[in-house]
Amino acid sequence: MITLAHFLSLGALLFCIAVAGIFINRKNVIVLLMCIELMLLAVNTNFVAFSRYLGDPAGQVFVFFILTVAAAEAAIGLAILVVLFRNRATIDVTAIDTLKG
Amino acid sequence: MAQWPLLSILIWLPIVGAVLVLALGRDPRVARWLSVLVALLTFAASLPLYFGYDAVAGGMQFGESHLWINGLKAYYGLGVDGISVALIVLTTFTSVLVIIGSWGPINKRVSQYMAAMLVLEGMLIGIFSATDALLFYVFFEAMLIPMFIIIGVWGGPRRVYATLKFFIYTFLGSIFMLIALIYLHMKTGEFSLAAFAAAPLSTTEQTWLFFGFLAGFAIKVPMWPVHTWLPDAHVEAPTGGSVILAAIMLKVGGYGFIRFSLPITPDASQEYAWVVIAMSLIAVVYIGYVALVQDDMKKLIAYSSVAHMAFVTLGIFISMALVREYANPDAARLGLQGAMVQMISHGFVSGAMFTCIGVLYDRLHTRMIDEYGGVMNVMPWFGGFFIFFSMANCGLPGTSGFVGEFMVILASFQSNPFIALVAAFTLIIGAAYTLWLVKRVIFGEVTNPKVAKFKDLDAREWIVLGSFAVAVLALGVYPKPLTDLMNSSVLQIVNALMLSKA
Amino acid sequence: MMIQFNPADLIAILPELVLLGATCAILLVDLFLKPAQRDITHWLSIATIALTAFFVWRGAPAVGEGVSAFNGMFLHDGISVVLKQFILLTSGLSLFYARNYMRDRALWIGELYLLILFATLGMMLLVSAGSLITAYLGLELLALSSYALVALNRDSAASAEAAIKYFVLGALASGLLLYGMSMIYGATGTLDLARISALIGQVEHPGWLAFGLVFMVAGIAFKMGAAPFHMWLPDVYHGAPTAITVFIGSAPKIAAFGLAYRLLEGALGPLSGQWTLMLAILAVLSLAVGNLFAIAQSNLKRMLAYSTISHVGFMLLGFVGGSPAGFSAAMFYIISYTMTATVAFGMIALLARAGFECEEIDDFKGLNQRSPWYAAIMGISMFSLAGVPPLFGFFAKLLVLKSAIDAGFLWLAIVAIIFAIIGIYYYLRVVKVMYFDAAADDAKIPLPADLPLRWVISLNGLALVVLGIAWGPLFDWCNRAFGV
Amino acid sequence: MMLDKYILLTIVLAPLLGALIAGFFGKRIGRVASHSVTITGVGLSCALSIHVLYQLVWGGAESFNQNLYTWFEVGSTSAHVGFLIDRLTAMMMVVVTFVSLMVHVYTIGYMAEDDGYERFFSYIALFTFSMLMLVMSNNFLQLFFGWEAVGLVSYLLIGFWYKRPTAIFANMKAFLVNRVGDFGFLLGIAGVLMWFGGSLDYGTVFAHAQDPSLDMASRSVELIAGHPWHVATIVCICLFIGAMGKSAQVPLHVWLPDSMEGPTPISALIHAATMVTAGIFMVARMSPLFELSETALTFVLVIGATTALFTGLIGVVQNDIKRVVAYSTLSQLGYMTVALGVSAYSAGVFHLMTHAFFKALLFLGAGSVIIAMHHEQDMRHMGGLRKYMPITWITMWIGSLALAGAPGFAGFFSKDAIIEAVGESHRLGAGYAYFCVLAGVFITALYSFRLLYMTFHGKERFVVDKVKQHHGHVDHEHHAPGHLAHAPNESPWVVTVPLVLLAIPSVVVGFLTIGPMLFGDYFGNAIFVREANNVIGELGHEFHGATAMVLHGFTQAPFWIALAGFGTATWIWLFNPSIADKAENALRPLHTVLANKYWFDTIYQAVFARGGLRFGRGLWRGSDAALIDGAINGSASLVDQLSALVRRIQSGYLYHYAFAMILGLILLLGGSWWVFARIAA
Repeated sequence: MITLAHFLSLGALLFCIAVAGIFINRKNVIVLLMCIELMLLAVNTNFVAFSRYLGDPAGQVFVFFILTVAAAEAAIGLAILVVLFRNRATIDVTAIDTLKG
Repeated sequence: MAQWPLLSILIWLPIVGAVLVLALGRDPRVARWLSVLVALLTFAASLPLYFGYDAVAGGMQFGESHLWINGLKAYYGLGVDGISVALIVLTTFTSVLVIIGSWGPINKRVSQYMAAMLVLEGMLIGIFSATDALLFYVFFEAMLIPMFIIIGVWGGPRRVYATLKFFIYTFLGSIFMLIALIYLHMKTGEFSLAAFAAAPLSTTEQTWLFFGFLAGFAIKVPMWPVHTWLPDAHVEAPTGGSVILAAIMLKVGGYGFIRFSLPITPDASQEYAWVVIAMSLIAVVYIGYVALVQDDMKKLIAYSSVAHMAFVTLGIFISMALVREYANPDAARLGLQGAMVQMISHGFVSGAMFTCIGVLYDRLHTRMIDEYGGVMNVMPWFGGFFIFFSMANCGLPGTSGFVGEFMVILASFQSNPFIALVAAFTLIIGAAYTLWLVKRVIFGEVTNPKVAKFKDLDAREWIVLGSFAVAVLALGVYPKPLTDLMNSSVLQIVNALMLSKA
Repeated sequence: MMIQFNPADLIAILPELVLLGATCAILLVDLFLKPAQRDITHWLSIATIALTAFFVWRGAPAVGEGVSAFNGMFLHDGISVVLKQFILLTSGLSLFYARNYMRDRALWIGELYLLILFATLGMMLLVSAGSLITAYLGLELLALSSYALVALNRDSAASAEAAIKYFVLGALASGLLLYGMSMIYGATGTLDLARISALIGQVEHPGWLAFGLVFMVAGIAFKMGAAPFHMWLPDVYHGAPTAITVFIGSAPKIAAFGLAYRLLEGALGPLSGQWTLMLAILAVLSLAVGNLFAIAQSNLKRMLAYSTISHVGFMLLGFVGGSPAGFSAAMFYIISYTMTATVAFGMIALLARAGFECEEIDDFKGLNQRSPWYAAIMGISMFSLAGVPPLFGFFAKLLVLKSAIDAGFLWLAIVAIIFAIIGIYYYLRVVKVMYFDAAADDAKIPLPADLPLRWVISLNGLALVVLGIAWGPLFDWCNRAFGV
Repeated sequence: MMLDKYILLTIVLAPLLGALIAGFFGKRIGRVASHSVTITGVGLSCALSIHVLYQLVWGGAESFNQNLYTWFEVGSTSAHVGFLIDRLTAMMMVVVTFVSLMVHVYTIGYMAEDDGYERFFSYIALFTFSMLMLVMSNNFLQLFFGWEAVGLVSYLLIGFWYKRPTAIFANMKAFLVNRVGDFGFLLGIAGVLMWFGGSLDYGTVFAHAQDPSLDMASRSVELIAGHPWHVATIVCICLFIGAMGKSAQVPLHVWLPDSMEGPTPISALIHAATMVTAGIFMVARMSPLFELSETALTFVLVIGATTALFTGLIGVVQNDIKRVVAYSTLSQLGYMTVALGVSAYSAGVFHLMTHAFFKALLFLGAGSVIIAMHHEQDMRHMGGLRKYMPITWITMWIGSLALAGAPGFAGFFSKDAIIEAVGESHRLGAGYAYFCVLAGVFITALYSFRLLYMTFHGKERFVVDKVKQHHGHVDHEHHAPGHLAHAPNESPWVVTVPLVLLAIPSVVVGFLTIGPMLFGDYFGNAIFVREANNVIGELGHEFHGATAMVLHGFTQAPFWIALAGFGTATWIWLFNPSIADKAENALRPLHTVLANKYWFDTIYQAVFARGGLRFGRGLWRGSDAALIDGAINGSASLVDQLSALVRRIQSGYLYHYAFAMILGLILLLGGSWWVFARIAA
């Protein structure tokens, strides 16, 4: 039987993958955006699982908000990406290092 | 006069005056006259303090108290005892002279310089009159800002190093003191010095607090081995800055020991008096020798300041030892009085010495001793003043420089003759470095052709040096008015010291 | 639990409603304005903020009588009032400081105002949050607006880089926060902060709570800019247009304080034994990182960014006390910091002009010769940041040190002052450059003639002195808010 | 009858007023007015001093002891300014003001060509004031004030010609060596305050010292645990160290010969007659204290005896006329100190007085010679001067005879009394001292007559260049040694009159006063001697009047020894000048020792001066700059370097930033786990 623990493990696993993706990925900013989405989904998994387990709908309501915000976030993220590309002509993560020190 | 908030007037008059000078002083002449006017008014306003202070009754007088910060029970609390009155009058007096003395040498951004001096004066008066520890601390720290600016803007070539060192060094010390104050506030729930003094504190607590205060005040005094900021600051400071620094700012440290360390942590002060005494004695000898070998006259006098201030700390803490270990309150009073007289006297003498160096610097723009020589030939009056102040600097009886050292040596002899022995060494080494300076600068043939063109003192310089000379002489010939002024205040401190707080 | 709509709740959110309505109106109005008429948007925005502030003031609850609206989703208490007032104040200040700078760079567009106003709305919501959802939404409203603001200058590579860093790391932080929230939710079964606090004692899985707590602290630390979650901050402050740095360097710090207070004390107060320790670690790291890194900087914005980190460390000293007095001290601190930082950043914006950013420390050389007045204002701000009395910043430091010592964190206080001494050095360097160095030859160009800007920044600077002398009322206000 | 306070004040203040006027307005009021005003001041002072002396001795006035004002008052400790006028003081006042007046008058001639004329008068008048303050004091504070003030004026006067490198070296040296003495003196004062009744007033202190119930003589203190020292010994030795500085006793004598760099009048006034005797006066004044400590007196005795003999020896090899007199002064000061050391205080003071007259005379005479020789001081370039300057010649002879102790002259009485007293004494070291003072008599005669012969007799060893006369001649414009612009001639009356006036007391004063002063009741209770130590009392039994003493003197050893010295000097320097050189070669090692003044200066210079500088430089560079500032600047640069290093962590790469956040997260998790574990435990 699939218990809460399984869902939580899944959520944690997704979250870890997402986080790992953010700092292991050295290629492409778009991958970063995907990782962020993945991370939010991991959180959503948690919320839904808890909500279901607790029998409390508030968690699922939260998920709706998260999804909405995630959409907006993606939009802004992509917009910034476009700006970046316009200025740099690259979206290579390793190239974004002029601000440092 | 009693209903006038005299102390507030004394604090704020120069500060408001400074704002006026800044606002109206686009023309340097206006700035100069206005600032002298303000300084004179402040000096005049400080006279009622001296004459109005009831020295027989003693204690805090001219009190003002207004709730400042409700949440911390911090008060805008002012009040003076004899010790403060003496220091405040010293401040107002010296400020007038410093401002007059700066008329000539300061040519760029005059209004800013004068304003900084006036602000500094107000803050120093605030330090000497605060009865609330937080207020004290505010003035104590805030005065660094104008001094920082004065040294940095009108200072010498290495001014950046000197100012940063000065600021950070002193800040380092005082911030430990801040921790001590916060701790005391935690214990008592207020910031009043009286409450701090009354609070019972365990020996351990007192020890920590004592070292907190020591950090703050020892650097300010400055005591060996945390004195190295002073020579640098002095060397780079403009003359007026040096004068204020030596004459008054150093006194803040000694005053702090009397106001904080002794009454708040008497038991720890007793326990660790030997530390301070040892540091003071080392300073007398060590700094004396270091002063001997300086090639820069300002540095020499700066080191001599350190050695002289060692007598202040020695006097303060020898009295601690005398009260507790030797049950000799009379000698303790002598020591404490000696420390105070030494502070006032050093104010005049070092102020005058730095003014003298300023006079030379204005003419040749160097402070190196070997560039001078034979100044007496071309500036006989100046030479006379210089020799006079040098003599005061080496503690010749009849000048103020003698009184404090004499009292401190007499007092320390009563605790341990060997302490007096080391302290009295200043008689020799102090004379050595001062007179060697005189020999190289004032006496001899003129070797530098530029020196041959020197003009003797002008009227303005005459006024400044003459005023200092009168003060030095008056205090040396008749110190009783000063000791009487502080007598009952010192007695109260000594009486309080006799009681353990732990 | 029945969800009921109570019309009286609208009164509680009246300021937010006003702000929202007016912002939407400005959005529309701005569509029809020519670039030359941008002043209308400018003044309308300022009026909106003033109006909102007015309603916040009118709607302030009586002392000690916090109101919660919308079934506890929205808290309307003394704390939120204080925080909102200062959020509005600093946002308003950044509007003043932005105009001249943005106009010089052809960035003076309506979006600037809209994004700032929306971010302000987000912050107001954030500090009133009574539920995890409200907190999250407020936070994201602020964050998304900020991302966009940083990227406002489309032609600047640095801005774009700053924006993408801000965005990615911000999103990561949001993820951490959300993950923490989910664990808390799972452990307590509620999103309501007050109920979480009440239920913490009886949870089945305290491990989840601890887990959630750590993630939430990480998220909050990111928003504050506490080390080691600070790395976005120097790059963003540096890369963003200065006028935007003024904004994101000030008001959001107040909001972050609100967030931290609402989540940590409001919801997880019973766990304070754990989070005070975490915050203490963060405080030490922030103090160390902020001060150490700042010394090596030659770019003033970047230096101020690191200084921000160190100030966050100081502010956390208040938090570690975990007592109302400590929170009050921390709030006082953050207010003091933002008021001071606006001057510092604002001065960079003031002195910058087209083709000259004036963001290197050396660009301030000889400012005292060019303009003694602004040199003095900048000097005041630097001394205040350094914590020299009698300026605002000193008393803030005094209060947080006191609360740390009161709480038994004497060692932390000593660590803090040691780093503060290191910190003094780089603030003094700015003063040194302004006062002791001679002006470069090309620096003789007159200052911008934007009168409102000059007046406001002057008043802002003078406020640091005035609040340094008479800080009692503000301190009392903070204390009342926390019921001290 | 009481002395009038205002007369005493006038005595003190009249010279001060003169000094101030001449000092501040000298250039404005001119030379004549300057010397008039100071001479008037000192003259008034002198006249009134004589009046006071008269009042005390014949007028039946009581001793005056009154405070003028309180200097400070702290608790039970108070310090005053006040006068104690008894016969000891009155005698000193008369000596000081009289010699000072003579010197003032003399200066008119001596300094006539000097630019610093007004300044000089101001200084010597100021000196008179200071010296009067010293002797008239009724307490230790004022004593110390006067003590240091005379030191200051001495400093100013030795360096009067401040362009001369030697002068400004000498004045600094004088001040510093004196300061070494003052160092001890101040400690002595502190000891007096601590152990002798908590007061600085003579009256209280002496009463305390003499109070039999307190038995101060055997009171001791353990400054170093386990080593009890008598407090009286500590205090007296400390005070005597002060006297050693001021009265130039070995090993603090080194400043006095150098002080001859000053103009000759002050050599006479300060470095012969008055200031240097302040130490003698002080010890005599403190006799109630010194009497308490046998140890301290022995110390005094040995130091004095050493000074008396060994500094005199140096005088024999000096060629500078002033230096010869200076070493003679050292030697005579040693005699006085010896007298103190055997508790013959009155003999010491008596010798002080007679010495003041004849030594001032000798110095002024030497000055007269120097004027005549156009500021040539080397005796090798003199000779045969008696025909040019007869008055100087005769007065110098009188002075020298007095110095050598020719029976009947002033010095005879005082010196003989000292020698006799030493002979009577049984104090430890008295034997050594007796040898020293007897040998000293020979030496004294030797160098005194050597000086006379080399200067006034024999061949002229100078050449007069018959060239255009130089007027406005100033000191440093020397001709080649031994070459004069014009022939020497007798000095003007302002110079010779003081010589004559000093010559008179040099002859008669001893004869007239020995009776009352030494063996009578002149000093009354001003000087206290314990019965057991009373050598003068012993001598008194054998004293049958001054004439008898003179006659008796011819039969005594000192006379024959002096005669031997005289004979030797005459034989060598008057008749066989070449022997001097031969003797010098024969006694080369001894001559080297003496010519180098036992290497005191060399050693002091190397150890204290250069050693001090090296030590100071070491502290400065090694400790201040390297250690303390090194630590401070080092920590600052450490922070700087650390900062430059760590900033690389901020690499600019997103994934590093994210990684840092994850690390932070792990850190927090660890912290949280730690807290949990603690709670669980």
